[in-house]
Amino acid sequence: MDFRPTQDQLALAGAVRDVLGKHPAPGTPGQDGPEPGVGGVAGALWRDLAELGIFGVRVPEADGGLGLGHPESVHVFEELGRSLATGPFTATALAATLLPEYAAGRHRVGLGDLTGGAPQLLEHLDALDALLVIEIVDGETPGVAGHSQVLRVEPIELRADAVPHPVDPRVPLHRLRQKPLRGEIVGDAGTADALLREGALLTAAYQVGIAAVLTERAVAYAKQRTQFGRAIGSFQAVKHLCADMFARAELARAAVHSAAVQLADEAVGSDGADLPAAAAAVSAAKLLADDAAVANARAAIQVHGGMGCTWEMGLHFYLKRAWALSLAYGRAAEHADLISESL
Amino acid sequence: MDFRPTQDQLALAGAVRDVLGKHPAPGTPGQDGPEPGVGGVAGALWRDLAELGIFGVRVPEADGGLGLGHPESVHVFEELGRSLATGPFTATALAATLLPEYAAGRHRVGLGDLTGGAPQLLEHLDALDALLVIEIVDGETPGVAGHSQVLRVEPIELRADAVPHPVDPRVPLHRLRQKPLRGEIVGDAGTADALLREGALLTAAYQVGIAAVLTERAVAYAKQRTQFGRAIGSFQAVKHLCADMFARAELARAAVHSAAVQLADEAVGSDGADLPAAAAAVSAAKLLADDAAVANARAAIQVHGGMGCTWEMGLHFYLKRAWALSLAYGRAAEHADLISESL
Amino acid sequence: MQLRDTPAQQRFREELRAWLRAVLPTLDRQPSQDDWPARRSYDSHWQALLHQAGYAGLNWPAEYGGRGATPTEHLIFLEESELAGAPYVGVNFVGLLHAGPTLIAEAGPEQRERHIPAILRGEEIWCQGFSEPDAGSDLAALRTRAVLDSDGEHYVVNGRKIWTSHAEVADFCELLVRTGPPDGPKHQGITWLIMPMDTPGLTLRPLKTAGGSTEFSEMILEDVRIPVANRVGNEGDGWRIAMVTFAFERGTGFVAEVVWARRRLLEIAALARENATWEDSEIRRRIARLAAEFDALWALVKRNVSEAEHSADGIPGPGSSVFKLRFSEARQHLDDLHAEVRGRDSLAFDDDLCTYDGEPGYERLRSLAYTIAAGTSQVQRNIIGERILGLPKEPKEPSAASAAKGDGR
Amino acid sequence: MQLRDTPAQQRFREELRAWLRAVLPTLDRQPSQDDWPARRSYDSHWQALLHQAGYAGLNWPAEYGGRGATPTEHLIFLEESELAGAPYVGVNFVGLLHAGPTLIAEAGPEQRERHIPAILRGEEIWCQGFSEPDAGSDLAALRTRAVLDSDGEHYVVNGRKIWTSHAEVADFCELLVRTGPPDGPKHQGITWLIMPMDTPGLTLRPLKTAGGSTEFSEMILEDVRIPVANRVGNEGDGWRIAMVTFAFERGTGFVAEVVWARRRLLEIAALARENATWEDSEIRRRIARLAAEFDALWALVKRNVSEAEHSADGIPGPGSSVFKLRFSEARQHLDDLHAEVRGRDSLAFDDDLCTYDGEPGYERLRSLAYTIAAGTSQVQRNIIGERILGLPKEPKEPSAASAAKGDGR
Repeated sequence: MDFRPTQDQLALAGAVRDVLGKHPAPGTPGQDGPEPGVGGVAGALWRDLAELGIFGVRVPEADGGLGLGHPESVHVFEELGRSLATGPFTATALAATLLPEYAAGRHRVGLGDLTGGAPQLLEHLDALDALLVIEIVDGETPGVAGHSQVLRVEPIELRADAVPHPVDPRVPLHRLRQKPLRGEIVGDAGTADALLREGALLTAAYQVGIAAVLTERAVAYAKQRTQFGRAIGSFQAVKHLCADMFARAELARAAVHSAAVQLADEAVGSDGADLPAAAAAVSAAKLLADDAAVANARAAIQVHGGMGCTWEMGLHFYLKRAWALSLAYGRAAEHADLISESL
Repeated sequence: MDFRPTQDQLALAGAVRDVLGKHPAPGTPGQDGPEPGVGGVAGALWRDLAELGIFGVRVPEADGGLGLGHPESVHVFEELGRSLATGPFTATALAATLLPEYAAGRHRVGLGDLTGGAPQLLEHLDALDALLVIEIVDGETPGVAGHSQVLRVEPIELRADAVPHPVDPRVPLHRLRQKPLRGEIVGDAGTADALLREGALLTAAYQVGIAAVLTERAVAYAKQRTQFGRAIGSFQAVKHLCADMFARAELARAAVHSAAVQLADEAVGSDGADLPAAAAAVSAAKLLADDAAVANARAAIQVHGGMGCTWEMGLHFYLKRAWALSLAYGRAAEHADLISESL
Repeated sequence: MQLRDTPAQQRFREELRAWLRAVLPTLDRQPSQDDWPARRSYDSHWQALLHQAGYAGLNWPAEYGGRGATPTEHLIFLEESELAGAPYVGVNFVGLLHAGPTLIAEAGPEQRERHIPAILRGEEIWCQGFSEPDAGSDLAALRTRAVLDSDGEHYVVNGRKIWTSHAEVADFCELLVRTGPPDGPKHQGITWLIMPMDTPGLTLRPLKTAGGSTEFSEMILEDVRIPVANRVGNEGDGWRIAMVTFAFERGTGFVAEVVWARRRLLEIAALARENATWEDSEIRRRIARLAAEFDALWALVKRNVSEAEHSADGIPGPGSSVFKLRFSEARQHLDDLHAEVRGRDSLAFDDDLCTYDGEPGYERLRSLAYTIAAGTSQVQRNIIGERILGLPKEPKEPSAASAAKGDGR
Repeated sequence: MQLRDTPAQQRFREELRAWLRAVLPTLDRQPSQDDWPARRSYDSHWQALLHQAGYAGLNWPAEYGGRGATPTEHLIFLEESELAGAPYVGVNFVGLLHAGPTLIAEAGPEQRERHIPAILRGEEIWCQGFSEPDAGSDLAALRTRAVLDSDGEHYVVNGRKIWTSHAEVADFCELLVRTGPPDGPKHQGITWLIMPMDTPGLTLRPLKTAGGSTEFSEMILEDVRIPVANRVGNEGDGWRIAMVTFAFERGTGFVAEVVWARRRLLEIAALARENATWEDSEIRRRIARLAAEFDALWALVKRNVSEAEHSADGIPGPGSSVFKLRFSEARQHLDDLHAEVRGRDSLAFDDDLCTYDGEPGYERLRSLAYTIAAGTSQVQRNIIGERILGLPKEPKEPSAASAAKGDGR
């Protein structure tokens, strides 16, 4: 056992962080606030990340990927979360595990999960080159009907309405009008489950990035801001808010790393690997990471006081993204239900 | 509208407090800790309280009661909670509303609710002169079977085993072995509901007393105890624990008073009275009061630090009683379900 | 201990209901969030209607044009107005809830004459110039300097104010300035001035909130000349005068919101039944627990009002900190719960509802400020701990001459 | 980043499992809660077995009779022992986890020779004399006085110690005393002494806990004479020496408990399925959320252990405060949840289970101390805030010469 990140993992994360540092997102320190609607996919950032190979982290080298695993993926996605980068990163990386042609990041791939009854909102639709859709098979085909499958759909053929005002102004949303969809079947129920599971893991890693960077921002502000003749971070009420933020981020990260390792062990069929346990670990990670991101965004705003509620301080961008991601790849309650099945 | 307690209500509460002050319960300030098992019904205290008329608060004067209402009852029961008095106070007061012969407090009456599936534990059984039991009517009697009714049972005829180690050592418990029970039918389903509703209200009032007195004890300790050269109550971490305790007790008391007034208005059929609303108010009161008592007991222990966990400091007696009362006359989840039906 | 109206209160309530029923249908649709001139016009119209009907300055003394209503009547007014869906106080907030009461208590006869009737008729809009970038929770640390000009008739004011609501449409500003030395005792040396908003040297910079609206402004004051005649009270007495104002704000600022929250909870329950999230006992009980919380908060309001009704000054005591603490947290839970019941619909603002009240996404973002504005939750806990429970204050920083009274934010 | 055993670790785990399978059935039933002589005898027997099998002092250096195992092997030992239901360290806790490591690090050769082998064999029981009635969170404020006798060969000690575990059966006590002036700098002037528990002048008063057991004692010291030869380290250096001990305690004290908590959670889930509370989605999800929390805590332990394995000193860093903070709260939630699932059964202690481990009512009461003992949750948050995040300390009370480092309890 050595649960520390490897030097290679840290180096990969560092490389991603360097690239992201060259394309700082609005609302992150030093950036002026954008107008609503600014965001979406930044072409230059996407190209630089593609060059690093982040969309093909888990794709075999022979297929043009980096040939690495889940533990490396979560390091990448924590960095994306730290910098609040927007774009269909998760879906494209998931698609590449299924269809290696996407490993190079030359296409932007979205993912829509139509298996629930919820209204379907698709992110970044206008910027997509391809869309994977997970749906329940209608009809009566034996052994398939009632199960889920993965379709590849041409985004341009979809009927969908742009949402005029998404809560997170940086990620464009479309509401799907059309069902059933036509497309090419690219995966069965097992593939669909694997995509959703890995999507939950990568989303959890992104949420950990949000939770961690907000801890740092809150701490920095608490050191610098004075009231009543003292740095506000010297007041226990503020100090303990920060301590709880740190604890949430640390615990969620440990859960994400543990889930990544367990899922990796399962994938390579190593000793003691156990898919139900790994799936429960992913659910635990998503549940804790969603909570860490949302709670830390609230706490960061509270530490910043009135300024925390302003557009220009940008903390709201983190909260809005954390809210949106909490509803992607399974909500906390759904993951709790999944965990309970494993007990 | 005048939501302040009246002078008469305050005087009644003061009289009860004076009597209780003459019979301080173990674990309350100034009292040495008792051995497990000490508690039960203190005869002298019971007689003094009976003399004040607290068992007949809501019984008409013509029937030997005080002829007052729910708002007076909750003042009395908050005082009982403050002093952590033990005895079948609630059940006897409930029985007196049904059978005025109990108004004078010459009998000790217990109450068992057998309508749920839970194992039946009866408090103070050995000290009881009578026992009311609420049960679901078996058989096929038209219009009655499947509904609840109230039986009066002779305690001495019951088969029940003494529980060797109740968690709250001050309140003896028996586990009922026998079912069905034989006794005299003294009330129908409506009576049963009314008893359970008023029982929840009085229990909530008792819990408010616990929550309030523990706030006072924690504050007193936080003022007197010094560490790091300061009274610990000057540290925000401790101060804010105390502030939250105070807020919980205040809010729960407001809920109890509001429920008492609404139930009183309903009982006298005054304008705007609304039984479902009053019932939901009682449920809200029980839910908030249970939380206030349990959370404040935990917080009081936390403020007292290591000493808070000792037998001799006696804070555990409050916590144990608060736990027990949380399971009496409906738990929080059951009351939440009742409230949800009113929404 | 009873909650029923007295016959007089019942009469008041019924007359008010009848008036609201008659007048509300005559109102236009609420203007959009950031159309400030339209909002001023809308709110002023409503205030004028209230004035005509005798409901303006409900709790103000009759001798100043108010109705001299009791705290309970005021509560009935707020409750019935909210239940009927009447407009909020809007841009008249500072005039009616802060500046007006302060002027009645502290201003000279000419100042009162000039402003009070105009505020009551909705003809004069006020804003507040208290907080500064470096004086938030620690308001007494404010540094906006006012120096008496050599003419002896004007203060020359320089500094920055922040969180000024409705500044774009305000006619006057209640301005706190430092007339004492910058390094003197901080609670002394503060002065309360009436600043006309058209005074040269004043620049407004809108401060956008997380919801994307411009509810607040920053005010930059550069050599702003304010007549000495506009001073309320004595030089250096501004802190005490401002505190009068705060007591009013804490008492009544949130009352209507409890009524709103209880109604919103019923909407959430209805939506949950509609979309079957109600089947989930966890959701259902969270709704129920919040219902219990808001009902208890409403009871707490009634107790506080009953106490105010029978107190000497009618001003709510520090007990309102308990209300503020619990309400602001419950309000945030309410908005989160609403989002949870709406599910993925909560990711888009509902443009059909996109006025400045009620759209659940905007409300959720707005509620972020509830645990911060008008005293953070941390400050409220300090107030409860120190003023109600008598716990000792924190030791002062040796170098700081001033009293530490809050947590600082 | 991987969690699998290395081949060597796997071998260690398998050998340990085999040994536990063989030896555990030979043990008697655990003695009852307050039968201290029986508990000493039971725990000493277990320690002797460990010693014979080469598992005593697992992580102690081999030159002092330990096994010199790595932190990961130590973790495996704790995990497998707990999974197999092996006895806890029991009355050997202070000797093995506090006093022993301190003696190895700081004592002289004769002191080591005298005590270390006896501790490892389970023949010598230690207790801890650190806390005092007025020195809890603020341990450095301790006031038990030690004055050098005129013979120059003994300290004469007077004072009161509190929270002393296993004092009734201990042979020695690690005692912190004040040798410096009472009003001097409080972290200086503290000395670490070995006190034989049969020294005249020592009175024990059992201190009953909320669960009714006598896990702790108060020690009253009246003119207790302790040889100067029993001093460990220099006079006045006791604070530093004691801090070495604490680092060990924070690191490993709770590891086995996480494994226990995860098993207990499965028992709760099984009970919930049996009594149908599982149908309630709220209960079911509370169980699931706690499972997530404990699994994450277990992952955090593994990360901390991995870091310790590759650090210079093998001592866990302040990161263990995160673990302590979250574990102690999760542990309390676990016991509450258990009571909720048990329903009214939770009102009675289960006499069939009434040993000192596992009975849910006792565990629930015992867990009250989790957020207090070994540094309250408030102190942990201070440690995280100040030592990890670098937030500034609170200002000192002007009159207090000493550093404020905790919240005080």
